[in-house]
Amino acid sequence: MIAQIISVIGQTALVLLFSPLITAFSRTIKARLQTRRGPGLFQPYRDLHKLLRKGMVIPETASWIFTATPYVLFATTLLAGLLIPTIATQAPLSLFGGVLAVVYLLALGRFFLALGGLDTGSSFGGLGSSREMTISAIAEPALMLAVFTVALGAGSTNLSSVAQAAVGQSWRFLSPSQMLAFAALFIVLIAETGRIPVDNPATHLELTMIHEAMILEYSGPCLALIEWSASMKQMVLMTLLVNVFFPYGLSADGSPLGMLISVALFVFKLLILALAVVLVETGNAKLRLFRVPELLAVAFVLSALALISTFLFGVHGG
Amino acid sequence: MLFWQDPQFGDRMITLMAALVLVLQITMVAQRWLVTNIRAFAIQSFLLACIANTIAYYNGATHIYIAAALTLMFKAILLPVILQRLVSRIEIRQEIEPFVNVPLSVIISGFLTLLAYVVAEPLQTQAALPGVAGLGRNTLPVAIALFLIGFFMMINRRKAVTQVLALLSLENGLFLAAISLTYGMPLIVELGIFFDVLVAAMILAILVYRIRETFDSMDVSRLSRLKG
Amino acid sequence: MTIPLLLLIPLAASGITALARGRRAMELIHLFSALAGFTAAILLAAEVLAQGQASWGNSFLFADHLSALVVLLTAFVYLACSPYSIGYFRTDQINQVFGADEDGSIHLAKVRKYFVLTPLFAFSMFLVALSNNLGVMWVALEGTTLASIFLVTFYGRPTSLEAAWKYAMIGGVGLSMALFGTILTYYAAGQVLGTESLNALNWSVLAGSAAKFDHTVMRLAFILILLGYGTKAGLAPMHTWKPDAYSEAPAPVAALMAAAVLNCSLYGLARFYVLTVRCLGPSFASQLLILFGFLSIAVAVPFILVQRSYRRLLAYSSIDHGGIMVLGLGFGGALGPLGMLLHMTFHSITKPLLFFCAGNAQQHTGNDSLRKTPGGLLHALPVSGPMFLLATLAVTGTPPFSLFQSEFTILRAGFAAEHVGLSILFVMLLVAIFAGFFYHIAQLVLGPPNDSPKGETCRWKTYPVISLSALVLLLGFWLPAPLYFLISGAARILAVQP
Amino acid sequence: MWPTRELYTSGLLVFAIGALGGVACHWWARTTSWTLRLFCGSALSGAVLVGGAGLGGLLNASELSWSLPSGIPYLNCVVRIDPLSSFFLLTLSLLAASVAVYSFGYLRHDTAAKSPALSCSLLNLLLAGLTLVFAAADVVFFLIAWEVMVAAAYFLVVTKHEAEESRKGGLLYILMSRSGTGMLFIGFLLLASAAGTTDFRAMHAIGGKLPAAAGGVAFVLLFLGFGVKAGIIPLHIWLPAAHPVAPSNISALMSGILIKTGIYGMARVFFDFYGVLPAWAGMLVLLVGVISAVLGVLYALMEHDLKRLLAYHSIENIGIILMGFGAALLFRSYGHPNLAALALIAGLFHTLNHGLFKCLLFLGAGSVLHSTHTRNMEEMGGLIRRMPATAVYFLIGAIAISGLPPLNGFVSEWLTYQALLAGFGATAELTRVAFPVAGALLALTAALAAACFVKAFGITFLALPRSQAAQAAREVSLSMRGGMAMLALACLVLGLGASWFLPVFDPVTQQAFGINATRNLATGNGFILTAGSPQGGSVSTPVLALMLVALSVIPLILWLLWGRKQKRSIGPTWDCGLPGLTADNEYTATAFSKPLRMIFGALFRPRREIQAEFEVSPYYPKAIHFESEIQPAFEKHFYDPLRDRILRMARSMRPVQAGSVHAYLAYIFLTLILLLLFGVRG
Repeated sequence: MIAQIISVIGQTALVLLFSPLITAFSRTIKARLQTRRGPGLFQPYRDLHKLLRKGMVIPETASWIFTATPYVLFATTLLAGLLIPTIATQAPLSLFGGVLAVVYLLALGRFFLALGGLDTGSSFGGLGSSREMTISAIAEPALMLAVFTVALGAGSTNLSSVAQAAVGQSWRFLSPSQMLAFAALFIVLIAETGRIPVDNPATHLELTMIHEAMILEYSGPCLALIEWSASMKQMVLMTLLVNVFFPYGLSADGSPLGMLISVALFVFKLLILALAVVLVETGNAKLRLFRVPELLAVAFVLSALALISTFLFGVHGG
Repeated sequence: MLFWQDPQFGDRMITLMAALVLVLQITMVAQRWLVTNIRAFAIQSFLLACIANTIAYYNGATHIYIAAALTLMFKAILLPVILQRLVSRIEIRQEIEPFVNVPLSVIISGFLTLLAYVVAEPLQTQAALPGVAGLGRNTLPVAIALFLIGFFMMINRRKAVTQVLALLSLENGLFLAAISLTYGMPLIVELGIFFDVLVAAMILAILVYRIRETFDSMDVSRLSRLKG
Repeated sequence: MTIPLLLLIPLAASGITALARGRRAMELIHLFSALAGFTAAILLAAEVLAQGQASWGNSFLFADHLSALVVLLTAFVYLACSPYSIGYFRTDQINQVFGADEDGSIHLAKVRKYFVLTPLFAFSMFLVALSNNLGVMWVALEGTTLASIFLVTFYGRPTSLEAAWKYAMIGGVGLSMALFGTILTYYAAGQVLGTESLNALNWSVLAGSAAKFDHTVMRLAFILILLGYGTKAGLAPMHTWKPDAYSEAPAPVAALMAAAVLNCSLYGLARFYVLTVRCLGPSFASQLLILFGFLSIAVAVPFILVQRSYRRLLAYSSIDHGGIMVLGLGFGGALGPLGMLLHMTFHSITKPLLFFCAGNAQQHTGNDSLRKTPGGLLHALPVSGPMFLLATLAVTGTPPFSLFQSEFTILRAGFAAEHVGLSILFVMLLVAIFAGFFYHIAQLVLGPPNDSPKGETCRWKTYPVISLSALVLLLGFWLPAPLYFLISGAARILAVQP
Repeated sequence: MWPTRELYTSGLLVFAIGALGGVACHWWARTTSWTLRLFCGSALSGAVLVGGAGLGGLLNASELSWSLPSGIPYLNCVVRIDPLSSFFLLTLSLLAASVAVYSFGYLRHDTAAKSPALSCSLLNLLLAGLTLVFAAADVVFFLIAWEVMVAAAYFLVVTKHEAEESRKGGLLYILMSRSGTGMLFIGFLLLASAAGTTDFRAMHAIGGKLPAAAGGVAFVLLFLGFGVKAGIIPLHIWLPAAHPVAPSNISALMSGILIKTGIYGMARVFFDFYGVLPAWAGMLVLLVGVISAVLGVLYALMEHDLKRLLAYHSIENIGIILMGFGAALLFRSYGHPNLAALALIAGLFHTLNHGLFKCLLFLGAGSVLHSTHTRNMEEMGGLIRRMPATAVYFLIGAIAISGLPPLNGFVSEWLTYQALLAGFGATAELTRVAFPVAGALLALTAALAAACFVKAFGITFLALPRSQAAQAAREVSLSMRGGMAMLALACLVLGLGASWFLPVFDPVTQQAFGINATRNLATGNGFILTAGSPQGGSVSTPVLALMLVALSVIPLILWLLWGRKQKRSIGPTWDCGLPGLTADNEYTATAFSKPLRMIFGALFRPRREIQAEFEVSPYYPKAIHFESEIQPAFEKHFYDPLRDRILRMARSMRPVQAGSVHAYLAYIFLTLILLLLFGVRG
């Protein structure tokens, strides 16, 4: 029981504290690739600290939904983070919700975020909400199909079980179904976290904004929570990707040494993935909004292919 | 035994008269003049009365005499007279304008007669009713032919009066069947039928008259406002 | 003694009405005769239920369950029509449909015609059901036509004349065929029984020995009877006079024709059906009945779907229901005739309601067009409007209304007789009929109020509608046991084994 | 001994009294708030009694049947309360009770309903019909109850028959219904002819006794027949036409429970009348479910009529339920009763859940309509300030229907996912691929539903009012809020307490497959819901909810640490420098769904028309007229041509009756000739 509580607190701390770092890392690498210096790895922490201490302006048109949204978003994203295995195969709350719960918790947060966008009454908010809901909706089948393909291999939707099953089989990720599912999930990751070519988190250009348009009216602590949640969401999805497909180093027994190795490996894997995302971001231009479905359709086809190759080559063998 | 008491003779006579009736029916089909038509109908009815009498005589069935008398009175005399007076009173054109031209009508009548024979053929071999002289059993095809041709005439005639006439000649076929097959229906039925036919004829006459009044025409093919 | 009484009542009513002076006296006599007739019919039904059958005058008149049922239904329709007709013609006078009529003499003459002819009409219908002799039955059926022709021309419009002419011509040909069939049956019977006895055409005698009749003659006879009485019942393709006559006759007359004459003609057909099945076995008659029943239902469909007049709509519904009854008889077995007779009973109670509602609507708007009437009848006629819709649901066989039960019984008979494909088609046609019928009537009844004045002025017109609606609704949940015994007894007569 | 039988009968009686009393009051024009209270009270107490009966049936777990007194000699009014019936009776009672509470305030203030007494009467009649439908155990009796229900609903739909839309909706409803009933006629009769009786009790697993072809035909007909009522695509067209025009309390009942009679019928047929069905049957149901779900939600997204939007969502949810049923059928075909039970439970639980939140949403929409007098979302907005309670209830409903945790919609969708996932391992060949694909499409459906309800809630309740009517809206009366509160509470309770509730389905699965499935579905003192197998997925809504609350403490602490002293100020929304933000600046419902309209353009085939009026230069338009609509594919490509073809054929028959007496005589003549030629010789 105590161990359970400790692991919950530990993972909470990990998700809370580590997630801005990934964002910072991505930004820095991206800046470097663009031959800029970048703001440094601690800039997100400084931003959050500053925002949390600021006052805030609430639009006169907004209702309680507007103010409640950051809290809901924060809580759901964080909770989703507690359901995925990060450094140990056994995620602290994995028994209380599997991958479906993760996806739906994120959806709950998004639901409120979109409502918050609409609540301001400005056309930017509505624009952002509309696009956000659209893109997440069409990303959903690809995400789910890929997740299912993985879950079928493990015979469970519980992420800890999935990770455990993956740990047991070395070189499993080389099977075609796993590769295809990974590729599909990678595209979904880019869409869900709002990266180029789907969305550009650094822009405030009204024609292309998605995420930023929704949160245009937020300021102060609310904005801090939202930014923080965005980082956490990114980390949650990335963790999902790396630990499901490359579960190497996940500690199964919880020994201190194992933990240490797995932390190091976990950080390493995440940073590699972040690097991959940044490379994609840098190598591509932003797509027109109505080209995004095509990208996500590719993701869906990939995950469907993954499923079919599971069917063709068998759940475990392939 | 006198020759007219021989049932064989009666049978011949009946066959002959039935044939004449049929010929008259076809004549009506071929005829173009209304008054001639009415007269042909009168003669046809008269011949039917004669057939009825003959059968009554040979079978000693008194109630057929009544039927014969009624036929003679109403169909051969009264109805033709009424119709003729109606025709002269409402001054309709005398010529019948059939839908199908005369030669074709006659050919169709021929086919209908043939059909009647085909239909009645299996009945020809039947035994006569027990206890009566087997007279005029072969008149059933004639009766059916009368019926069919009468029916055809109803379809082929434009004027209200001619349709009534066709209906009446069609009923003559029934009468022939009734007396030759079954030697008359039970008397009460017979009387009832006559009463009905009489009332029907009167009603039809009234209707004809009112159609003439209302539409200024006897052409019932123009009565087509009620559709769908 | 109830049998002659039953026949005497309408005859006497007709005679007295002919001599009566004022309108009120005629109305009173009419009402009284209808009541007395219905009472007598109930007494007859009770007698039949108690003793199995009733007869009078050396079996000249004869009633078994089937006759008693038809008599009861006829008397009922007559009873339902009588108060309604009073209100109907009073409204006619108010509306001045017969033109300027200062002292009311024209109207009185017209109304006298109705009050004299209708009891005669009823008399012939009673006689159809009560006569044992098939020839007399034919005479009586012809009598119904004769009595009703001048009721069809009642309004003296050119169209009513046209309708009457078609009615007379087609009816005349039809009944001639029926007579031919009757003669042939007599012939077939005579071969077996001899012509000596007057009873040779008595059904009760024929039914006993029909098995020995000549097959070819009976075949021919049944074809002619089917076409003949089918014409009178309005089976397709002999149905063509129906829409014309029903739409031109005054509403109570149309109700009598649709609900009562139909039963009488089918009654005649059923009597011959029994003889034919006894003689030839079930398949010949069944096939023909199914063919014509089905054709009737099918023919009604397009005309119900695309229809401009609601009176004609009701006529096509009548054709459809005649077809359903014949189909039930054709399906045979134990359930088919039961379904047919249940259907006959329920139809006789529902149809008048429909005609009354239609009549009220027509008198209110002055036409029976489905196109000219802008809808919203509900506002103008707060009783007849909604009841029209209710009656429409009832007559299209919507549960809980009773016609559903009978249609379902017939459908079960169809499945029992392994006519599965036909039954499926039957259901499809029923759905199509419902669609057309309900669409038209809903368009008529519902909708925003228009500027026409509020109707329902005459209680004589609304009370029959209300009481019949209550009865129709009640029948959906409660069928009196004696009535059911009567119906099932009658069905046993028709469920013959060869 | 629980008096199930007495409760049921008295409930029915109370409804009947309410129905008759309402008519009587209408007739004598004595409608006061007192009578209204009486008749809504009868609906409420009837609902409670029937609920008691349903509870009794589930507790008793064995079936109980008896005959109601029948006035018709050949009609056996058998009533049977078995677990399946009980479950639906329970659902009915929950919804009916809250609708009854809501109706009191709704009918009292609804100016459009001319006769509240008549509406009450029909409401009671509808409830009586529903009560009978769920328990009738004889084909004829069932069909009678069925059509009583349809008729009552029809008359309720056309309450406001002065409006063309209302008449059309009603007509479409009753015509489609009737076509469905026709299919039921044949399907039932095929089954009954195999059973030799129309009694349901003798028809258990009777489908197997029919020849394969007949059994298949009966199955398809019954599926489609009940499908019309349930609103499966492509038989759904009446739903978006009829539900919006009905009074809102009735829309709620229609979407909540009336269309569930179709589901009840399917459950009865699939799991009672048929034994093991061939795999194609399950595939058919699954396929129809998927299509209905996806297309239903896509059409819903395109609506800006609040009630039509909800109606399309009913189609979607019926699809989700059918996914469960289809999976259950397939599992049974492949011999996995445990999984079949899981899928059936998923379907049935979603039936209940959808009933609850859809009823809630319709009541919410009714309240909005009641206050703003419009169903057009483009004229709403800002209602959260004016109708705060309604907004909260609607939000709860919206979260639940979007399948978001921790409410009840999430739980049943989660169960459906689990069932679908299990299908891959449990079936063979192509069938196994269908399952995950169906799951992915379920995910798409759920995500689109969430998008749709962001729109529905956001455009309706948030930001600035878009019209005078929305500006003037006021919160609805206490009883209306009470009705909604009951349902919102039920959504919450069933969401959090799902694992304790699920044993309710044990008798049902016992009846259908002979097993008690829910024993495996809950672990950890019932706190955790599992997919039935130890290594399968698990979820715990209470823990998730608890954790959500606990985790919100973190930002609160942060705020207490730093932000507490900072000032919160209210300011205008950024308006791009234009003078003042007005409702014109707001995103509209149409705009919100525009991206999806374009993405699924192949399906919607949108048409738009822009007309600009300008005075000086085309760059400065004075007014722009914008019109956009989507093509209702099924209406346009199937139903309209079908109707036109039928009418054209009917019209082409008119010359048959062209008025010529000669032609009429010729018909008879030809018939006679033909019969003489072919009939006489035999």
